[in-house]
Amino acid sequence: MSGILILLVAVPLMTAFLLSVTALPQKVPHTTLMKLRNVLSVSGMGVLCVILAVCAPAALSGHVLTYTVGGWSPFLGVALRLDAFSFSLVVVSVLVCFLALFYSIPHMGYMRRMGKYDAFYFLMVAGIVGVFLTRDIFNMYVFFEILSISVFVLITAGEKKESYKASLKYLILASLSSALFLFAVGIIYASCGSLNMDYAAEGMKSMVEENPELMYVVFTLLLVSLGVKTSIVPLHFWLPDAHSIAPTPISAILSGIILKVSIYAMVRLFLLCGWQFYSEVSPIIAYTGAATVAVGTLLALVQKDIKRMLAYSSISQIGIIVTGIGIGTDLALQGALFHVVNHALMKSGLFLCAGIIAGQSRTREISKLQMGAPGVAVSFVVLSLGIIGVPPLNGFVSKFIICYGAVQAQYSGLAFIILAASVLSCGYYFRVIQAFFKKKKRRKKTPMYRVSRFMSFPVYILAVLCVILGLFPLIGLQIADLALKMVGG
Amino acid sequence: MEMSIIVRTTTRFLAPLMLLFGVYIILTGHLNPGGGFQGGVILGSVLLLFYLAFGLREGRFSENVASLIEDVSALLLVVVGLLGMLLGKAFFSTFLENSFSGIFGAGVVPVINTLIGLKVGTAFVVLFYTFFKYMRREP
Amino acid sequence: MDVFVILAVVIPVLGSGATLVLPHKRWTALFCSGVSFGVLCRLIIEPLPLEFIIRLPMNPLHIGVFIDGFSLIFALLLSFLFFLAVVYSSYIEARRYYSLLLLDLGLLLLIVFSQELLIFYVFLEMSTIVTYFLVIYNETEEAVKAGFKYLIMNVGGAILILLAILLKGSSLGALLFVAGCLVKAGSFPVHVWLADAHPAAPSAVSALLSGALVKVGVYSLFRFAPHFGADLSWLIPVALTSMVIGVFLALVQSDVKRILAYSTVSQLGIVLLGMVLQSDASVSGVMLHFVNHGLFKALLFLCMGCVIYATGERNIHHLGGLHSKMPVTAAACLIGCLSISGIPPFNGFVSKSILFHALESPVMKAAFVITSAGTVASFTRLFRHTFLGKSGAKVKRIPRSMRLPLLLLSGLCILLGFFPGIVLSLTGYTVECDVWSSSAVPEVLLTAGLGIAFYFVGLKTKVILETPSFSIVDRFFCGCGKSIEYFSELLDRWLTQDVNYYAAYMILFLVFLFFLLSF
Amino acid sequence: MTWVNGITIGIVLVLIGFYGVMTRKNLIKIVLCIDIIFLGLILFFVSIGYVEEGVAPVLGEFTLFVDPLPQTLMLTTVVVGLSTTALALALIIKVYEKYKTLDVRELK
Repeated sequence: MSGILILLVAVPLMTAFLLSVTALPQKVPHTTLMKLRNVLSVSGMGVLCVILAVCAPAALSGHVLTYTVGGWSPFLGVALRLDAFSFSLVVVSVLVCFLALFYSIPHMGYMRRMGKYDAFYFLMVAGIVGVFLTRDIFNMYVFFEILSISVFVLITAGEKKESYKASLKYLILASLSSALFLFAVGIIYASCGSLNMDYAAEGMKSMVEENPELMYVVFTLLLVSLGVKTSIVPLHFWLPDAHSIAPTPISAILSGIILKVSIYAMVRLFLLCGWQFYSEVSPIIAYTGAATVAVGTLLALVQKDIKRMLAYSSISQIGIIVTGIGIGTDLALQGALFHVVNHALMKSGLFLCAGIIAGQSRTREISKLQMGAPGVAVSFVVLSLGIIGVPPLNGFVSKFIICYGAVQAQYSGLAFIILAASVLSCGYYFRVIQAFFKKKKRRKKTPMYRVSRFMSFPVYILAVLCVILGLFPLIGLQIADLALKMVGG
Repeated sequence: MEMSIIVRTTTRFLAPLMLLFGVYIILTGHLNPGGGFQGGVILGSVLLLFYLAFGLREGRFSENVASLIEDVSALLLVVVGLLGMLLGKAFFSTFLENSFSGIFGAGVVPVINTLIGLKVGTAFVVLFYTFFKYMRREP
Repeated sequence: MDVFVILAVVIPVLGSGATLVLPHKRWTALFCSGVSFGVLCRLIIEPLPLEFIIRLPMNPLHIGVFIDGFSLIFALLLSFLFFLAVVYSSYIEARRYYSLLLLDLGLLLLIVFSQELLIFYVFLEMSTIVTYFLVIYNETEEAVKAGFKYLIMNVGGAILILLAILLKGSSLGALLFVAGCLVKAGSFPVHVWLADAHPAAPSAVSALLSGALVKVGVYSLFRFAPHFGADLSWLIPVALTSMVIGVFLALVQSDVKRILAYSTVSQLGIVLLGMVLQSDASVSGVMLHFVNHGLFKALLFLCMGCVIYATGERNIHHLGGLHSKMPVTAAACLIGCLSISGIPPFNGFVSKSILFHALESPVMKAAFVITSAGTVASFTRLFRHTFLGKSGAKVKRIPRSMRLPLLLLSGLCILLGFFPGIVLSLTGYTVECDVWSSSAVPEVLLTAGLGIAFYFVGLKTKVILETPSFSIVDRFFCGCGKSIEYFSELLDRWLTQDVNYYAAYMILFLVFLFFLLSF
Repeated sequence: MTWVNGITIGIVLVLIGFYGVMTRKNLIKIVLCIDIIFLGLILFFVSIGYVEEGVAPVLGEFTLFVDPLPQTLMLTTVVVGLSTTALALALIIKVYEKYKTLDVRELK
């Protein structure tokens, strides 16, 4: 049964290669080619969902599926592992990628014909699923690279002038961060002899006693390298350009899922070096997280472009998650894990809504936006209420738990920052919502291009999911609690 | 814009040797240093040598064919990996090993190496083609 | 009997969904609010206090319902006012208006019935958001701006309450909770959103806003202050200033609705004062004034709504001489003005005199007298300028459904004037001092005379005519908003550099972290 | 001079690379410095597995052999470094085509 794990990574890879094969011959009449590619991509995702459904009962009931690739002993070889923590994140990412795929079928028609956009899309999905599953640090680095390279290409799918600049800036900073990550992996390997997380954990514990200096080096390297990928405050510079200029489905996945991948890696690796070392070091993570929340919210206040505003707001939300991780108590970690899932759903929904609305009002200026389809506007309101943390929705539940954990762990200053930030975020989100209500004379009767079902129905699903998770949060909280045990919390 | 006659004759003489050497590197990858990637690069460079020497006209080995081979070999690579699983062993495991020493001794490893070599070689060919297309476009 | 409570809450919430779907939306809205009001009346007979827990399936929070006399009265007032608002707003066609109204009713009832703090906060936040969408219903530039200010301050207040819940143990928690409730109640320092939200909202919504919603803050203070063990004595100066300042601001306003908004601020100051004193008489006075203020303030707002609907004019100087064209509205407005200024036969007189006798220190008595005199002055000015004097603007006919609530409310004002016992019997408090016989009546006449003297003195010295722009507090809040924006603009400009600096920041951060860790 | 070995030189190369990225203004030079960083890392990694008088563990009998694992890992890092650089250069071509400049200061 545990053989299925490798399929989780192999299936997207195969769909990627199949798609790049179909992208080639121009002789086949164009429309059938497009239909074929659509069918292929949707079925690829479908198979992925089926596999997840098959291994859902095992993962959710608490025991762990491991799989060693190539029959090598886990000490040397690459081991894959699926437990509640990685399972919940894989499910969320596959769901969001599936919905973004639906969104991109009509939206990016011209882009998919001529390029291997779909192939890179599925390479990215393989990279995401790969990072969530691997138990081997170096393999995590390789999947991170697969993920980043395919994202660099996907950012430029918009063929806009700034997209190349943004992608280049992201590439430079991301490759610097992976260099640091590799450096840390090297040190871990040199001191612990093995790259597998379980064996490395014992090595790290012994290392903490002998020379804590080396341990500090490894920790700072990991924090900075993953910090760049999660865009903590002093390292967040690439995020606004990359997220706002990328085409809508890609920016939805970028800020919804790919930030969470590095958060997942951060949780895994930090808890690797033992609980005692972690509690000694966690105040630093908490304070960096709080700084991220503050700076992210302040910068989001002044943005004129709706997507840039959403990008900055995901910086502040990531700050909240990092603060939750930094606080370190069980409750705060549980809240942080639940907020990871919530934010992934909410933020990708918001980006898809912003894409539709910006497309219909033909501008990305916040003040000039018009309410296109009422359904999309309502789901935009619901999702932004979730992000702000208004009670019935899931954002409130996880933010409240993190603040509650913060107060319990004598970090009440952090709770104050998080709540003050949510008031400010209410400010800039409602600046967008009120633009919908302002009566504006339509300049010329611009033909509102019809929002095809494919584009708006993912948004409705995400909004409904947020409301369900908000009204019945125990679903998410139990999984987060289970995940916490898996991580050794 | 072909090169001088000397370069053209030497390439005509050297190209098959380089191809042979590349194939050798790929096939004996598991015995002595070398392997799929390095051999593939050598195959790619053979084609580059041809273009430099004989001018940038697209021969029989056009870009579409190269890109097709690249994707097919990638697909086969994953399929071979999955084959290992069907036979009950783990993914990418060597399931054909037998007593022969030499090339066929290591079961599936040389197959994997050749596929990787093919993919990398054709990838380089496609890379060079795109650069030529870029250079040849009117400014 | 807990079925009735659930019924009273669930029907409006379901109704809000139904109005979006069913064809004749106004009738469904009427039906739902009417049924909810009826069910609550049915509850009067039940033995109070009522307590039970509703558990949600997969949700850690459980809704603990606790109903005693005070919350039942407040719930009755709420559902009655909402019913009248639905009857009144016949000229509004949009479906979302009715569904939002019903949703707001359901949420407010849940607030009134909730027992624990967290559940109270949850519904408070939801009702703030729903009211925001009601306030900006007119979609004019001014309405949207006022709505934005309303939202930011109320969400800020709610976040203060959330912080208080988190820091429940410490004394800071009590301070934050009281501050949050003050923001919600719109007392002096944070009354700014009240003054802007009322003129911008449709008249039925502004009637609800000042009649019921603003009282949620005071109610939550009454209900949850003991949880924090907070001594509210430091609130007295705040209540006094908001009483006096509210009245004087009301005196100088030109917009009709703004006058009523500022008078709400002062009336709430009175209620707050009574609440803080915690003596038996003052609490009974507070409860009575709660209901009375709800009734006559809603009456006044609806009258002004009719005036604005008929003449389309809001500025008090352009109105005049409407008594002949709109006799019903004029009569209702007269009753409202008299009862708010506490003239004997009406309900305002009863609760104000109870409160007056409950005050101890001379300072409070003086402030109370000044406030009621100021109220008399501002409402004579309001009535004189709109209904008496030369007949100016042409008048549009008011539909019958807008006149019905006026009659109902003025009837109730008179009824409660004569028999205040009806309300107080529910809460178990009794009306100690027999109001009619004692010295109350001459005192009231004295304050009324003082008020009218205020009015004429003000008229002579031209203070009342042109309105000095007295909005220091308003500029303070907009100012800090602008400064946050300016600071983040600065931050944004400073942070965008080129890639070299970003790489440099990365390395500096690395080195900084390492040194931070090793020492 | 016992501490001058593969590891320290690798670290020095990484630092040189970082210095280059921080100070150079031309985009192509920045990409090249990133390559230097990756080369430094590969040297650092390979020299981790170094064993005195070790022999490469390929065919033939041997007792003391150099740890092969870092070398296999470095195969992948080489490929990753190559593809990142190729992508970066392609992007630089496009940036030059659109912005007509390679100086970092203009690309705020």
